Amino acid sequence: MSGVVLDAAWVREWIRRSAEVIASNRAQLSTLDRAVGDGDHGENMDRGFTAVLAKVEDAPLDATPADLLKLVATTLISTVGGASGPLFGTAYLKASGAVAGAVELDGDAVLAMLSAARDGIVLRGKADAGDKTMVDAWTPAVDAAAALPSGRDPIAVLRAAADAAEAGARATEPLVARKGRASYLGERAVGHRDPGASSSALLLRAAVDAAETG
Amino acid sequence: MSGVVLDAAWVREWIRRSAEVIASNRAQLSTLDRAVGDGDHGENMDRGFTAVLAKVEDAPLDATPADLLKLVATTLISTVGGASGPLFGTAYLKASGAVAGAVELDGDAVLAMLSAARDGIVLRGKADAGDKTMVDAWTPAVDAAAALPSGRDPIAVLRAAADAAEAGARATEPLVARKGRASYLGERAVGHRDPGASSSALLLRAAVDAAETG
Amino acid sequence: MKKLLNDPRSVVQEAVAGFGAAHPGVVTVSQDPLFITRAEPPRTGKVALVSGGGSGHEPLHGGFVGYGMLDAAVPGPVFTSPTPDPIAAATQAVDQGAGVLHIVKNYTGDVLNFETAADLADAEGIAVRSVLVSDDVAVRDSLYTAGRRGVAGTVFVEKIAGAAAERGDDLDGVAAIATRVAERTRSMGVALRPCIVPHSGEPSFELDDDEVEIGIGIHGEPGRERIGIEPADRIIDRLLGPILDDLPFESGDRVVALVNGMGGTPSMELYIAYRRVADVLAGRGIEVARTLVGDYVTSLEMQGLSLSLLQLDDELLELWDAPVQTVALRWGR
Amino acid sequence: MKKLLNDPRSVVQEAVAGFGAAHPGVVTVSQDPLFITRAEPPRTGKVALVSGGGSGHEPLHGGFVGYGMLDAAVPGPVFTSPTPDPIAAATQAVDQGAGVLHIVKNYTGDVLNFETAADLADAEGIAVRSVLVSDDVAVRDSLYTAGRRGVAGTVFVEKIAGAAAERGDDLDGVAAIATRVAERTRSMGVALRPCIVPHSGEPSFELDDDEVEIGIGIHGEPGRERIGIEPADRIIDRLLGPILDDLPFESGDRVVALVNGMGGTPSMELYIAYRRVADVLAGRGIEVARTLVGDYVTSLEMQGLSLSLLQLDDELLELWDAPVQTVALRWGR
Ligand SMILES: Nc1ncnc2c1ncn2[C@@H]1O[C@H](COP(=O)(O)OP(=O)(O)O)[C@@H](O)[C@H]1O
Ligand SMILES: Nc1ncnc2c1ncn2[C@@H]1O[C@H](COP(=O)(O)OP(=O)(O)O)[C@@H](O)[C@H]1O
Ligand SMILES: [Mg+2]
Ligand SMILES: [Mg+2]
Ligand SMILES: [Mg+2]
Ligand SMILES: [Mg+2]
Repeated sequence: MSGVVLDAAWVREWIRRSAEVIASNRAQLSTLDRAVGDGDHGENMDRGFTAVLAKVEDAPLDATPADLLKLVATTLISTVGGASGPLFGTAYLKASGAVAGAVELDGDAVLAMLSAARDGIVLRGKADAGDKTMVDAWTPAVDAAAALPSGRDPIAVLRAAADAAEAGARATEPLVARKGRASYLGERAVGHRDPGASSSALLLRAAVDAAETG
Repeated sequence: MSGVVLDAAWVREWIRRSAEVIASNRAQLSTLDRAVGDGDHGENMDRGFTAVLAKVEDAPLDATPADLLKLVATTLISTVGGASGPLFGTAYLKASGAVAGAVELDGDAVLAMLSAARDGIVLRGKADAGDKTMVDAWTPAVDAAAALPSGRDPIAVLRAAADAAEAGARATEPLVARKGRASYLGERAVGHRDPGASSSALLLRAAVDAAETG
Repeated sequence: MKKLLNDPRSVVQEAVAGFGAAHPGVVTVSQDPLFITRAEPPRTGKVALVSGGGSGHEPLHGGFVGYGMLDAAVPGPVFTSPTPDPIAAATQAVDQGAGVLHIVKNYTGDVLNFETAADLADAEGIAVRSVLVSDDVAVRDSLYTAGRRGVAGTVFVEKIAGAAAERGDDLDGVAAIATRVAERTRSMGVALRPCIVPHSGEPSFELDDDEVEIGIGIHGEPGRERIGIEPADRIIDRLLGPILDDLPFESGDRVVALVNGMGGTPSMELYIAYRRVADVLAGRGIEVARTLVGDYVTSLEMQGLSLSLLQLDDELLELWDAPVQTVALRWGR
Repeated sequence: MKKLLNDPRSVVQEAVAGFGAAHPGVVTVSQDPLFITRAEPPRTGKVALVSGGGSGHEPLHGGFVGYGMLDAAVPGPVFTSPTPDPIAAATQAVDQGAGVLHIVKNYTGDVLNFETAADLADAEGIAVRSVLVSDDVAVRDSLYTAGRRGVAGTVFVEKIAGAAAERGDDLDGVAAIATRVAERTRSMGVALRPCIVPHSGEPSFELDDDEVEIGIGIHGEPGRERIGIEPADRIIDRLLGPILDDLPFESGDRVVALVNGMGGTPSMELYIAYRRVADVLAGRGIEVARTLVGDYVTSLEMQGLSLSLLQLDDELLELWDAPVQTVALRWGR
C-alpha cells in the first residue's frame, strides 16, 4: 500500500518536460523518420508540444488531470497533422476519459490512463504489436505496468511503463513495418528504429521524471 | 625566293589535323568557355569539324584549295551554330574567295587567305582588337605574317601566324571582354583566356604541322 | 541547404499568400484556417470537391482549384497532412447543400485527419464522402500494410471527378466516378536527386552520384530499390513494366498518360521519357488518347519523374476533355 | 552528372520527338531539319512568327508554338544557337505570304545565325523582319559590348506579337508591337545552384553551399556578382531594384509580372518570391495587372529564378489577354 498519488500539478510538469524532451530530440526524431519515413516526426511533435505548452500555461488553475489531458489531445489534433497528430491526440483524449473527474491519481488510475491511451492508438491506427509503430512502445508499456501487483505506487507504474517503452522502441529495429510510411520500404526498414515508438518512450520517461521531482 | 608551295593536299591535311586537334582539346576549350561563356565552345567546334572531316573525305579528288575551304565554310555554318559557327564559317568562306582558282599557294597567297579570313570575322562580329575575342588571335597572326619579307615561304607565313596567334590568345587573359558572352561578366572575365582565340590558335598550328609533314 | 525563403517555419503561409496574390481571378486564400477556394463560387447545388495534404507537392492541390476541378484545397505543413480543423472549415466553406467529396491520398496521416474532419463536418449536417487515391505500384499492396500511396494519379481523380460534379452528378455519382478513376490509375516514380525539406535542411535520403532510387514516393520517402544509373529508356521500362502488369493494361486499351516531373527535372528529360512511353505503349497496342507532361505532383526540388496511366472509357474521356480552368490545368475555357 | 537521358548527343532530337508525340493536337515536329510548327496552320495571310535558340530553356520556344503565339520554333543544340539552315527552312515552312517576324534573343550566336537565315529566306523572296530581345538588366548595356542578353521577357514579346499577328496586323505592324514590348520589358535573375549541360557533364559554374549568383543568365553563364545567401525578400529586392530603376517603372504604371523558375526551383519558392514582388510593387504604386509564376524560360535544372516586368498600355494589355493555345501558355480557348 502506498499513499503516493499524482495530481494536476504532475500533469502540468509532465507536459512541460514532454515539450522540453521533444524539443531537444527534435532533430534526432526527424533523422529516424528520414530513414523510414518522410523526415518530419521531430518537427511535427515539436510543433504540437510547443502549442500544448502555451495552452496549458493558460489553463485554469483548477483544471483537473482529465481537463489538462483533454487540452493536450485537442491541441495535438489541431496542430500536429500527419499520422502522429491524430494518433497521439486520440491517445490523450482516451487517457483523459479514463481519469474523468479524478483529482488524484493512484497507481491503478495511472494504469487505466496508459491503457486507454494505448487502446486509442490501436483504435485509430489499427496497428498490431510488431507492426513497427508507436504501438510497439505502448503495448509493452501497458503490459509491464499491468504486471505490477495491484495497489501499486503510480511512480512505479510509470517507471515500468517507461522502461518497457524504451525497450519496445529499441525492439522495433529488426522489424519489417506493416503500418505507416515505413511499410512502403519492405525489407529496407529493417535496422531502423520507429520514430513514433521513440517519441512515445520519451513522453513516458518525461512522465516518470515529472513524478519523481514533483 | 622559295619554291615551296602548298596545294589541295595540304588543305586536306590541315583539315584532318584541325579535326584531330579540336577533338583532343574539346574538353579544354569547353572548360575555358565555362569560365567566361556557356561552356560549349569545344563541343561546338568538335561537332563542326567532325562534320567537316566527313565532307572533305567525300570531296572530289580534283577539288582546289578554294573548293575545300568553301566546303569547310558551309559545313561549319550549317553544323556549329552559336557565335563561333557563323564567324569561322565566314572566315573560311572569305579565305576560299581569296585563293579562288589557285591550285598552288605561295607565301603571298597564304597571307591573302589568312588576311581575308580575319577580315571576314571582323565583318560579321564587329569586334576590335582587344575585345577579348578570336580576333585577338587572328589580327596578330595576320600582322606577323605580313611583316615577313615579300616572296616568303608559305610555311614561314603559317609559322609566324601560328606563333602570333598563340601569343595573342594568351594575351587575352588580362582583358575585359567587349564582345561575346564574356562581355556580360565585366571585370570577372579578367584572368581567363578567350576560348575562340584559343581554338583559332590551334587551327593555325594545325596548318603549320600539315605543311611541315605534307 | 540553399533555398529561396525567409523563415523555414512560414514557407507554406508565405507561398500560399503569394499564390493567392498571383491568381486573384482563379483562387481566394483563407489564411487562418489556411485553405484555398475558387475565386468564382460554383453554381449552387453543385457537389463540392475538397482535397489537401502536406505541402511541397505544388501545383497539387491548390493549382487544381477552379472551374471543373476542386472547390477547395487544404495545404498542410511541408509533407505533413493538414489537421482536421482547416479541412473541416474548407468543407463547410464550399458546401453548396449537395454534399462534399474528400479526395484523400492514401497516407495514414491524411486518412486519419480527413476522417476526423469528416466527422466534424457531419456534426454540422454536411454530407461528406471520401475517396482514397492509392495509385503507386511501387508499394506492394496488402491487407496487412498501410496500402499503396497516393501519388501523381491524384490529378486524374481530381480532374474527372471535378467534371462530373460540374456536369451535375450527385454526391454518390461523383464519388462513384472518382472511385472508378482511382481504381483504373497506376503510377510509379524514380528519383535522381532527393529533395530537402526546409525545416530540416537535410536531404530526404542519400544517393550516390551514380545511383537512382526506383519506386520513390512524393515525400522524399526512400523507394523500392536503389540501382546504378542506366539509360533513360531502361529506367522508363522499369517503371512502365510494373504499371502495365498491375492493372493490367492491355492491347486495345485507351489511356491518359502523365509524365510527371518531381520538381527539379528539366523539361527535356520529361520529354525524352515520354518518347519512350509512347513507343512502348504503341508496341503493346495501347492507345494514348491524351497526354500530360510537366510538373503536376512534385516533391519540392526532387529530380526525377513518375509515370501514371489511366485506363479510359468513353465517359471518362469525355469528362477528361470537359473544360477546366485552374492555375495548373486549363483548357476549353 | 546524373541525368535521365540515353545519349548526350541526341538529347535535343529525342526531347523534341517526345514533345511532338505528346502534343499532336498543338504542334508538329520536323525532324530534319529540326523545327516545330503549329499542328493547325493559321489562316492564310497572317504574318508568321519564328523564334528559336539554344535548347535547354524549355518551354521556350517550342512550348509557345500555337494559336496566338509562335508559328514555328527552331531548337538548337543545348545552349547553342541553331544554324541558319533549319531557321530558314522553318521560315519558309510557315510563311503565309505576309512575311515572317524573327524574334531573336540578343546573343552573338543567335543574332548571326538568324541574320544568315534571313538572308537565305530573302533569297527565296520571303520578307523577314527581326526583333531583338535584350531585357536582362544584369548586363550593363553599352555600344561597346554585345549588349544585354535576352532572357525571360521573351515570353512577353512572343505572346503579344503573336496576338497582334492573329489580329491581322501586317509585318511592319507586328514588328512595331514586338519592338514596343521588348523596349518596355526588364528582367533579372538569381541562381542558387548551377545547371549541368548534358554533353559536358560539368556544372556551368561553381557555387559554395552558402552562395548565390546574382544577375545570372539563362545559359549557365556566371552572373554579375556572387553573394552569401540571404532571406528571399532581400534577394528579390536585389533583383527588383535594378529592374525598376532601369526603365524606369513609376507610380501609376500597370505591369505584367513574371516570376520565372529556372527549372529546378520548387513552386513554393517562386510564390514566396511573388509575395515580395507584389508587396514591393504595391508600395511603389505600380499595379500588377497580370501575373505569371512558373517555369517559362529555364536553364535546364538550374535552381533560381528571374523576375520580369512589362510596362503595359491599353493595347498591350488587350493583346496579352487575347486567346492563346500553346503547350505552355493557354487561355481564352
Ligand atoms: N497505423 C498506425 N498505427 C500506429 N502508429 C502509426 C501508424 N502509422 C504511423 N504510425 C506512427 O506514426 C509515426 C510517424 O509519425 P509522423 O512522422 O509524425 O507522421 P507522418 O508519417 O504522417 O509523417 C511512425 O513512426 C509510427 O510510429
Ligand atoms: N562579336 C564577336 N567577334 C568575334 N568573335 C566573337 C564574337 N563573339 C564571340 N566571339 C568568339 O566566339 C567564342 C565563343 O564561341 P562559342 O562558345 O562556340 O559560341 P557561343 O558564345 O554562342 O556559345 C568566343 O570565345 C569569342 O572568341
Ligand atoms: Mg513523418
Ligand atoms: Mg559558348
Ligand atoms: Mg509527414
Ligand atoms: Mg553556346
